Amino acid sequence: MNPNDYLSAALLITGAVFFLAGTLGLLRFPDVYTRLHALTKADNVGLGLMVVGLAVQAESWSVVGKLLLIWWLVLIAGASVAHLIASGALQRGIRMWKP
Amino acid sequence: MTLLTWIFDSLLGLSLLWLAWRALACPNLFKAIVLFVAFGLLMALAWVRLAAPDVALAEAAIGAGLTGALLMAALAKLHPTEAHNDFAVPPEKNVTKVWSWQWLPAITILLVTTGLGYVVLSLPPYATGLSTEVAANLEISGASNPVTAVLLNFRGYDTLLEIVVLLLALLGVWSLNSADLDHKAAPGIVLDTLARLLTPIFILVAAYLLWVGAHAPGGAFQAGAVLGAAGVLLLLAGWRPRTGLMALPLRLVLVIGPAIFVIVAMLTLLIAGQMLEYPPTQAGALILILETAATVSIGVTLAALFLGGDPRKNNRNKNHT
Amino acid sequence: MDNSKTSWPSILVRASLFALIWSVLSGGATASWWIGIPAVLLAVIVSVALIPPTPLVWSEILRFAPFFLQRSLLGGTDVAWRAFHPRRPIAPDLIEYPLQLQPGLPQVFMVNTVSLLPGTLSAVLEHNVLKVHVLDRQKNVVAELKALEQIVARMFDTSLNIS
Amino acid sequence: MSTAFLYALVGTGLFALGLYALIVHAHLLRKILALNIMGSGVFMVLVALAKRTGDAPPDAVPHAMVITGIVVAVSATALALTLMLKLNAKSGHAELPDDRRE
Repeated sequence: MNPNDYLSAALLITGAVFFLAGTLGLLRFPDVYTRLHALTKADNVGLGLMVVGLAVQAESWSVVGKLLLIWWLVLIAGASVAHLIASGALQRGIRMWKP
Repeated sequence: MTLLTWIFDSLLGLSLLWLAWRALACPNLFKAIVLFVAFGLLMALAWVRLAAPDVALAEAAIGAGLTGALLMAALAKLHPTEAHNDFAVPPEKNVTKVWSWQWLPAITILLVTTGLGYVVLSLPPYATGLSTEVAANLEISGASNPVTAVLLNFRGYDTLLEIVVLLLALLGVWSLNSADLDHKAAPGIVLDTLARLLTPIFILVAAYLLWVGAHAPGGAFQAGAVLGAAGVLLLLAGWRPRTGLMALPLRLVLVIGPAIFVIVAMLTLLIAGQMLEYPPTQAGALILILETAATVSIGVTLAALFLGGDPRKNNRNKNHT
Repeated sequence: MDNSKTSWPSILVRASLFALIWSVLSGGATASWWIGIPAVLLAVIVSVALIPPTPLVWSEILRFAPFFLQRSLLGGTDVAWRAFHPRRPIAPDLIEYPLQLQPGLPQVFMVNTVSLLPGTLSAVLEHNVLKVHVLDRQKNVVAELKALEQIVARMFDTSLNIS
Repeated sequence: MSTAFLYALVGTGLFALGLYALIVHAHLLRKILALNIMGSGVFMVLVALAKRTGDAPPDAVPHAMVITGIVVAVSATALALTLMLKLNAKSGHAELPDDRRE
């Protein structure tokens, strides 16, 4: 393994930890709003790290471009859908959890 | 097969069976559809494990995405009040019919499945099927992706008939229902902007899938599904095409795929004496033309299926009521 | 149509952006442009029809990128820490933030970005008021929202109406 | 057991689950879901059996047929859903009658 491989392995594993955190938040957080926090933010960072980790290994610039395009699409879709679910839930009167 | 991949495959297989069971047994129909979409996405993963990336693309876009959207739209029309007031649609009545002889289908199916499993396992462990024939003729087919070569050349008539099936399904839907072109749910500016922003990107991705299908996973069906998804997204955001576009232009776009296919079939029948047998030198170009027309028709047909009714009947029905 | 002259640069920017996306997708193969050029043209026409050309300040967008990356990394780490923490330290609240941005694209951009910043999730956008769900009510998110709003206004070359 | 046969068995299992649900459930939406899962099972058996080529690339013919099948399945689903909605609009329910003798 050359240094690049170590770097990309570290980034991929860190990314996976963020995905785990997002899933853990989805299971542990008390209501739909807090769960959305966990999913959008943790998954965004997790995917970002994985994209960088794979880009380190990429053989051509077009692969890097494709990876960035995927990240951007997930980012904008994730943020928009989180907003849609949150506003839908509020309009339907789903209560917020308070400590 | 190493131990690790064996564990992964077994887990994936069990998850598929479990998700299918939950989608079919859970009392809430909304949850059932969500589980079905998750099932479709895991199916796409299974296709990748089976070295069928073309199928994986089609499954993720059509099997999970579009079918899920169709099911959700139908559920919302079935329970209009509940679906708008709560994410949770009330449990359907009589989820499992309490039949006095419910054990009968269970035992029969168990027996049939055991038989099927036995038959599957008794098949020879090594079989090339038609892959050697496909590989031998790949060079003259006009595409270096074997799946595209089969779809558009070796078994082109299958694809022709399939596009016609898609069109027939739409005609069936149109003859049963009229589309509600005025109803705009006004889901907000965020969804609206998302749809407007993504549509040009979807067009580029569809064109890419169309182009890449000649030598890598992709092709007319995947590209058409992406176009259809763009249409579904726009329709969800409340966008409706102008009525002027709904008459002749829509019809022309819907039939351009089957029409060009039929024209090419006739020409090859007249010139080569064999339907859809292309001259090897022009095969690549012919496949590209056929695929482009098919992509447009498939995409618009899928979006029109989501709209779920004949757009021209709209005004007539409104005058009656 | 009084701004038809000013919209041409913006259309050209879109065309080159789509052409860039095409060459990224196709890996820059020359033959791919047989499909690529019509696809890019179609994408530009559709995009202009769906979103009227708006002036963007690219230098501000370049300045926004590191801000966004840093804040979203922080946001992910923050929520991951809360998810892994045994006591699950969250104290959610819903605050109302009156937007001073122009309605339309700038507001939508703001709404989407807020959901990726640390501890905030945009819940409802109504009558220029953004309801923000915050994960920790002790944190002062209004200052951050104000800062973001000013960056977004500069990116879209609009002013904040001080109302 | 090789990957091909593992997935082929999963396919037969999916077919069986779908068939059982198709018989047992009365709600038409559930029946449409069941038909889709039965179809997925058949597709999986086809593609799994095409993988019996060892290390060589799998047989492309079943792949092409399954892609065709997926598109036909979505057309049939759309038509079936429209029929269900029409039945619901005419009769007020989306289930098949429980027992004719009642």
